[in-house]
Amino acid sequence: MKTLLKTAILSSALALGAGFAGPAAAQDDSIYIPNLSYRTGPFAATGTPLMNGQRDYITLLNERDGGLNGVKLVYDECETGYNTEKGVECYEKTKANAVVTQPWSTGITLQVLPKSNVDEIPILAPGYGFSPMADGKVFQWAYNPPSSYWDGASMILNNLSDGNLDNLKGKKIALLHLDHPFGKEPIPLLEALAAKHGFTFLPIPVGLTEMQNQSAQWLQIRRERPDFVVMWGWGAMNAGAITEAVKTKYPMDQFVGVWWSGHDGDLKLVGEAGKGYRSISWSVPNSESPLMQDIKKHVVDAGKSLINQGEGEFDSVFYQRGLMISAILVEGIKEAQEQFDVRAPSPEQLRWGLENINLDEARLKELGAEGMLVPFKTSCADHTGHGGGWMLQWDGAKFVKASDLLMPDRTEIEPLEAAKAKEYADANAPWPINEECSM
Amino acid sequence: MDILNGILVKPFADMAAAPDFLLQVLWEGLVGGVLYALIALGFVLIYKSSRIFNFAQGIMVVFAALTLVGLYEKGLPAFIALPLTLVVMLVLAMTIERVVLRPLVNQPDIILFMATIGITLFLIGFGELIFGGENKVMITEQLMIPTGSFVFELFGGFVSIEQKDLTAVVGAVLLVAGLLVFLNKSKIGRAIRALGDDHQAALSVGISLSTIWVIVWFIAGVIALATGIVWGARAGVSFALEVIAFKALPVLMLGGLESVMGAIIGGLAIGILEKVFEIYWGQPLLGGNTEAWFAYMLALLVLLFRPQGLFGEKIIERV
Amino acid sequence: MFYPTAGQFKTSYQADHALFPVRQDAILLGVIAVLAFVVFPLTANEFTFRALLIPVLIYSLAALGLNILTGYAGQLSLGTGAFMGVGAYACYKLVSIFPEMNIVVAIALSGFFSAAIGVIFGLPSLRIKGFYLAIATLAAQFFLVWLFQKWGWLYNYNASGAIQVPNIDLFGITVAGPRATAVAQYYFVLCTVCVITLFAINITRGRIGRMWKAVRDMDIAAELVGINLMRAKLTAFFVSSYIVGIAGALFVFLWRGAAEANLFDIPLSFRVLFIAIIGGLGSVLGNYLGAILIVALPVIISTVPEAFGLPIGSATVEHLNVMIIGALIITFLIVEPHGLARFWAVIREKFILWPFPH
Amino acid sequence: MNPRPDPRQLATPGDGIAKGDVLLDVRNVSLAFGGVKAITDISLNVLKGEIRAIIGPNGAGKTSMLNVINGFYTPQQGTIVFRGKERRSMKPHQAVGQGIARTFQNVALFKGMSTLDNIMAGRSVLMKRNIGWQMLWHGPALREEIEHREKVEEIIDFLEIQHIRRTPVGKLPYGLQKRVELGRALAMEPTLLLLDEPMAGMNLEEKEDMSRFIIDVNQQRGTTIALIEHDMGVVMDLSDRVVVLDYGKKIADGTPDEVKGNQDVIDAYLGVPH
Amino acid sequence: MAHSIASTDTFAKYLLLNAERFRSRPAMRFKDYGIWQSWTWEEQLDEVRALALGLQTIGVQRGDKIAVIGANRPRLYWSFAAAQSLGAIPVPIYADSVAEEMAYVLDHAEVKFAVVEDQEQVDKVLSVAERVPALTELIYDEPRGLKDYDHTHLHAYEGLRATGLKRFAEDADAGAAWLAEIAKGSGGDLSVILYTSGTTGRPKGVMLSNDNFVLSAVNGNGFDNLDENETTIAYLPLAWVGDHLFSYAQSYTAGYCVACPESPETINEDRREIAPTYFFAPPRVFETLLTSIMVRMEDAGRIKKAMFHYFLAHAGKVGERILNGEAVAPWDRLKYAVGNFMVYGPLKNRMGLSRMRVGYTAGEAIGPELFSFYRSLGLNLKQLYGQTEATVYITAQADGKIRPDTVGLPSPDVEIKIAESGEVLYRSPGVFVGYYKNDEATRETKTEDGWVHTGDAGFFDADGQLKIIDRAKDVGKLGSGALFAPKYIENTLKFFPDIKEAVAFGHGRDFCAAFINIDLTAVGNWAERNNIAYASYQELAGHPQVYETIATHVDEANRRLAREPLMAASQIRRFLVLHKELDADDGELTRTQKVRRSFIAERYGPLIEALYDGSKEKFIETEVTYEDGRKGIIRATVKIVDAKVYDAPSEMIREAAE
Repeated sequence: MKTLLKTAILSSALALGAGFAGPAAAQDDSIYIPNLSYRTGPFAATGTPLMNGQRDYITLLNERDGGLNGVKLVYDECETGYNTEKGVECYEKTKANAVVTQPWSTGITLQVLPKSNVDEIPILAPGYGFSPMADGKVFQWAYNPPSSYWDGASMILNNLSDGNLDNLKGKKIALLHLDHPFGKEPIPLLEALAAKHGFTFLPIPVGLTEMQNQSAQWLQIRRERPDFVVMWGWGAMNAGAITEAVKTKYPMDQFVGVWWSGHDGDLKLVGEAGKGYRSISWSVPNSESPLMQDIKKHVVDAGKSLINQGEGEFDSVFYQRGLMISAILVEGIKEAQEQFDVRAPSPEQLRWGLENINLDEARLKELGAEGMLVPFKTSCADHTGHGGGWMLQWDGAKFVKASDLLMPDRTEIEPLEAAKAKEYADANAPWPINEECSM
Repeated sequence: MDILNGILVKPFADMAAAPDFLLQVLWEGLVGGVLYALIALGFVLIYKSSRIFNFAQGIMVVFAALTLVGLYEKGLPAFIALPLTLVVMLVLAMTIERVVLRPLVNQPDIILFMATIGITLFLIGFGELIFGGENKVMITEQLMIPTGSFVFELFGGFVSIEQKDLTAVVGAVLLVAGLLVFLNKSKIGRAIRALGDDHQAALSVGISLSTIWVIVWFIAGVIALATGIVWGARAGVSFALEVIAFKALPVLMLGGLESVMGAIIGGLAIGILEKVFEIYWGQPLLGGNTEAWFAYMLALLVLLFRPQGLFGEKIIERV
Repeated sequence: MFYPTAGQFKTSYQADHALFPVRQDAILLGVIAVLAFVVFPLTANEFTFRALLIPVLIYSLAALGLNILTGYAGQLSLGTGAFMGVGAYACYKLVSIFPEMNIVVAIALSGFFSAAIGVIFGLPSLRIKGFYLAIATLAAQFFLVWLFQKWGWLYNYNASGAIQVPNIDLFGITVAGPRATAVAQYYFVLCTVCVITLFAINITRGRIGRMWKAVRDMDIAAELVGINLMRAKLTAFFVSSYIVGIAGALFVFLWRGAAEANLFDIPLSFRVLFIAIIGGLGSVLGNYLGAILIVALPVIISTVPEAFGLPIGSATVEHLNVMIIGALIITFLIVEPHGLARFWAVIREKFILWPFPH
Repeated sequence: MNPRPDPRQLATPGDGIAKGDVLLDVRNVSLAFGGVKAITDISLNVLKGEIRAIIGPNGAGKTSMLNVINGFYTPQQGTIVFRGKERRSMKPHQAVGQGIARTFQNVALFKGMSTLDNIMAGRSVLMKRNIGWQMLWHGPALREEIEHREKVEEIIDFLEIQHIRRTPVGKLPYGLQKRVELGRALAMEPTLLLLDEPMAGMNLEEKEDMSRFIIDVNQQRGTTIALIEHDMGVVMDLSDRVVVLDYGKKIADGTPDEVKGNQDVIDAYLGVPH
Repeated sequence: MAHSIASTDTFAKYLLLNAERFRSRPAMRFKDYGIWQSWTWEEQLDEVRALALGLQTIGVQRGDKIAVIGANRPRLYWSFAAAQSLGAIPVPIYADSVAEEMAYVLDHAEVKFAVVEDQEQVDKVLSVAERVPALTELIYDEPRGLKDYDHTHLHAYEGLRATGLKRFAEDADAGAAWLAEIAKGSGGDLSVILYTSGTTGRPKGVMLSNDNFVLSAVNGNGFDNLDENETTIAYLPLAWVGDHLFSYAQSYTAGYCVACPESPETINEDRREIAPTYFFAPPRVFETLLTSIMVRMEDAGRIKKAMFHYFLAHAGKVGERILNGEAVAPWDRLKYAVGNFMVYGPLKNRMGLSRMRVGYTAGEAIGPELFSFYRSLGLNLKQLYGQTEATVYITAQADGKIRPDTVGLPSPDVEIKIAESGEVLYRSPGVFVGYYKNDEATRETKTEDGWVHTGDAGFFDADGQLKIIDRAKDVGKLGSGALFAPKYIENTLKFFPDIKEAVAFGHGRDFCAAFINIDLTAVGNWAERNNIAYASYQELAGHPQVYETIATHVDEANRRLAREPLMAASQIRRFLVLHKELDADDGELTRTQKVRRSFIAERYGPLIEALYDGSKEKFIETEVTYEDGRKGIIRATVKIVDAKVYDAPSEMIREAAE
């Protein structure tokens, strides 16, 4: 009792000290890159390899090149467990010194997004977040390169319809999605396209609590017999869906997932039975590339990586996508360094950098990552770059590239993007709009 | 009229139109129900013997399964990992008895309930720390659980029955039967049953209270492991499984906190009814996902008419 | 030792019924008030506001609401999160339908919505008791969260299904929305929490509070001394849900800025329940102590390895954190099952009795 | 300084029934639980101002009788006339509203509350201020609170339990708990006070104290009392009239002396098989 | 209302004066119905007047004796003032006296009226009414249980008060007549008759005049600078002269507030709430307090206990010197300040003495250690030596001149001389008028020229401070001719919390021996901690381990006695632990809880013989009276133990030690 009391007093004193001291001040010779990661909870399975990839790319730069242009990159994770509340806490905790926010969940992105104008820290959400963030005039601080969810949805439909959406007329397309902001993202576009091109659109939500027990959803699919099932799944949901699909005998070649539903681990659960399952992706693993060889040499073999080597994580889509995500960020930082001639760019400067990324084939080759990422270029008005993507197909043991580079049908998307962006700005008035940048 | 039609006519028309599908739905519900029943059974055993509403039962399922798979992944063969997991569950039972139950004996129910939530959190953190948080595959083959499926072509369609689900159902039946025999025939079993009514009577059997608690928690651990294997085979092993623990609660409401039969029947009933409701009413009319609450609402309605649950004894209030 | 109570005597019932019959308690509260109103705002950084101070206050308020139901009236509820959600969504709808409405009015009104829903889900309490009732409140929990997800009107058919707080001014100061400063939000929350706490204390120490406690301690006897059980229980549900609803509205409007249905799911309910129980059922003070422990401690723990420069991964920290919280809960329940408030009461009693041990 | 309240004269609630008239009339009441008969066709009355004892061996239906009188059980047959009003069933809290208060065989206090709060809780039904006033505390709610506190203090003084005013009742010895329970019943200002074994489990001294309080309540406050008691000596000393139940049936009714000489009563107590 | 106060020679006149000068200052508080009901001087005047006017209606007249029986309650104090205002003489009687004793006093005092507290007292008085022919009317305060009594001669205080109020309101003359009645009173009139509970024989009624009380009170006020800002708590028997002085006379003359506790069980709590600035208690109360402190501290944790004793030891070292304003090293002062924060302050707070400015102990000699203990805590506790016959004050310790072993200097206006026999004699304005209806006794006690025999033996020390050894008649000589002062020895023994009472024998004997009574609370507590089971007091008292403990105490007492040259000879050679508690009901103690030595010597004769004949144990039968009045016999075989004695130190060592 007595000792407990003492401990209580001590720890509360400590707590007060910690609470009011705040994080340590930024240093000039390093760049602080926080990442709102999740290696715990139901989404840990898909999150972990991505985080590992992000982390390892930065480690590589620090180890191999001594940082970026001689400036050390400090990569720091704050655990959110894919929990929005925790995510916001992490955002608040890290934002004082951060040059960038990587919210890593569409939910967290949406929470942080309104604050971006006030806090003036760029949000980098590669391949996730709110699709209209592509509109750089409205969302001056948010970036979701190289492809948005709407791009992804458009590419999938293009692929399913062999390039002409009117081919889908009369067909039924189900969207099996996580009942979460992330999963709901493509719905507005799909609804619009369904109305325009005459196919039936059937959203099938999977609640967070039902991710591993989707029998009701798959019974529905069995009853409704959709021509295609498009999946916006994440975490434990992917594995659940694919297992159920196998069980329901749903044809795998009519089952396509978004890039977050193309995790090697999920498909390994069913192995051969998942053969034919496809997933759109803006990155492709290539373990033989110079970049990967460097990673292997400087990071993995040096024992500086957290990856699970026994399980083939090194070769996985998600690990290598994680690397690419950091590559995009670093590219932005590098642009900012060069433009403003500073060692450690400010968030404001990084914003410019992220607006001026030009990861073309040549630059990717320079990085040793040729073919691993869709080439794209951002601008003041275009914060996505719309680099397109490839179809990856599960061959029973791994994902292989199964298409040429697919491009979204931007004409279908742009009006919707603009409308939704405006809607958002109106709802959050006063919301500054940068009218200066044109295309 | 459309609404009435949707509620009263169409679902039944659909059922009649596709009986194979209905059968499939019922089977899926049944399998789910078996799992609910197993978890509820763990609750009931512990509640009966120690008046503890053990919220950690759900997490024990995950923890058991995770330990099994984790040990296997660490390189142990399945036939060693399985008994070792049982040892882990025994150690867990003993630890809980020593660290949690004994110091908290005679505290109000809600305190013990909260303590089991504390156990839940601790096990989540501990499990993830040791075995990692990512989704794991149940070592189905290694445990020699068949993985294929029987497909019955009938009514112009088919009913697909996974062999592992079938194994689950059969296994559950055997487990329950064994448990009932144990409870009714063995000395310890009788002591456990008596404990719910009268501590003294139970002690007269000659077994100490702590021993009984350890045994009960261990049995609950065994049930948890069985549940974990079955469920893990269906959906993989991860802490996302913890949510199914909640499904056991309405089962308990329906079946009564102390009735073994209640837990089984309640579990099966809820498993089947919620599936049927979801498919025939929930999805067409309510936008789906009704399984999230259907079981609770059903249990709530039942309780309003039978406050003691379907199998509980009638309460006569006295002063 | 710090409580020289000799010479403090009451010559009227009014003085005897004062909020702090012991002078030292009033002084202590004064010190805390100075800390809360002056010292913290001057010293805290934004992280401290957003991650510690504001959430602690809001969670305390939610726990206070729950405590009225569970601690005072003895009706265990596991649906607090959903009732917070009702408050939040109600406030959101009020603000969207009547953009001119003063935020204080909107928040105050939104409490009534959750109170009404609370009463509806409280009706079973007339027939169901104990854990059965607790499970019944889970029905509210799951049903309401489902409703938040499915009923597009609630979130203005927003594509993401989330609600987003617009910028709202109060007397020319932005208190809600992305442009609000943490200090403004802190003061808003602090004042609201203070006022409601005062009201809650007043209710709990008067006739209604005694009725609740009577129902809690022995409902049959309560009925036989003339207490209308239905009214007592439903009042408890009403007041509790009202406060919880307000906490929910504050939760979204003054802190989170946006919310999706899942936010109000069962973990939130449990979190609030932890606070109430670790803090101490049947105590107002306990909610604050519990919130400090449950809300602030994890935040602080997670900064510890960093502060000491320990190379521990964020995931490991999180795992340890969960374990620690679990272990803490068990430890506290063993050491003081009646919660931190009782713990404080024991310490206070020790001070008063000092140097005697009893 | 505060003028001293003038509590010396304790008020008796008036109801227009004169002392000695029938206050409560139980007519042909029968009660059964799922086939088990607890009370069979019993009639008895209680006169205003008297102390009426209900005695009988264990399981004679005494407590059930009290439960019927205060509405906790609804009899299958028969009616109850209280203060001239006839009824079959009502809610227990309505019984309190009509002026029936009771204590319990096994102390049924609110364990988490102090003596003062327990007795104050007994006045809940007499307090009227709504939640709005309660919330503000100062003003009408406080005035009401103080008004009732004064009444409660009179009871505390009356029962000589000043020293345990702030003690949580759970910590009190049994005898004091019984006294607090009596206090809580008195706080309701009942016309009819039902006492269920007020002296069970007490030692001699405590029994004497309790007897004195019961007589004082009856005499000073004019409260009519119906009590169940096992201790025959106490019953015979205390009560004006005694009714004897056995196996749910009435076997005797009259003054203590009459009852004492009744052969059925002697048999019942000696356990002569029926 | 303006009163013209010609003089202040009676308390009624003081009441009028105070109502004018102190108006709304509190005069009296009473914890009743859970709060401190309070009356200002104006209200007190209203109350007294109402009662007085009411009393007139039942025939109270000048010179009538009015008995006042009950606990410390404002209404009973008002009865004093009301009676005195009418020229009647209040006769307070110990409320715990049995009917027999009461009958004697009521009859002897020719009491016509009695104001009593409650049914219990009414019953007692009524039971002896036929033996008190003068008694006509009975007034009770608490109506509880009295409803059905015959009210022809029984009156509710409330009723009289109401009558008085009505008379005052309706009859303008009544008030004026009452004032006139007050004016008639004078200093020479009898103020009160107090019956002393003498150690032998029938009680004697000490007649004290208004002058006696007023002058004594005024002197007392002056001596201790008491004014209207003081608060005291009234908890000692009304019939005791001390209470009459402190709770009545001094309050009226100084104008301070008197607080009455709620009930006997709540005294400690009530004292803590009120925190009196002026406090009085007989040594027994301080003893009990100390015992309960030590007993409660026994349960404390080891560290806390060590800390507690460490600081107490420090206080013992420097506390009194600091209180006396002597030079003390800064470091010691600092340590004392810390101790004050950690221990002394909280202790005073728990005892409700943290505001005490002046405290007195009297009634009997206080053990020096006990006295020093309180003073070392920083409490300005002083000794007073007094008697009913002196209206309390004979000597008192003046601030700054306090020594634990003396009773101080003569009080203001008091002359003292020591008779050849060693007996102390005094002469003062407080000297009583005489014993009521007992001129013989008066003559025996009071000389023609006003000197009063105290009956105590004592001497003045070098500083002129009076030192009392014992009752003059009790002081004896051992066979060796050495001085034997039993009380001194007993007090030395009673310092130990385990020892509640002790009786020393030795007059005319070869050595000193003692009976010891254990303190059931302290020893019972100790037994509980040591897992010693016992079923009764007797069993506990006879327990070998208890004997061992007591033996160590006796040993320590002998060590102390050995240090006193005068006392060294009377170290205790043999002792026994008495098998029953000495009890006033059995006549072994006086009502004021003083030991009746001769009675005990007679009753336990065989035991005394055994003490001196060297036997190891002795069987004895004792008759006892139970609480309900039944009589019984208890039998016991009492063990007798030898104790070690120490050599008397030489004068040299003694001086070095001091």
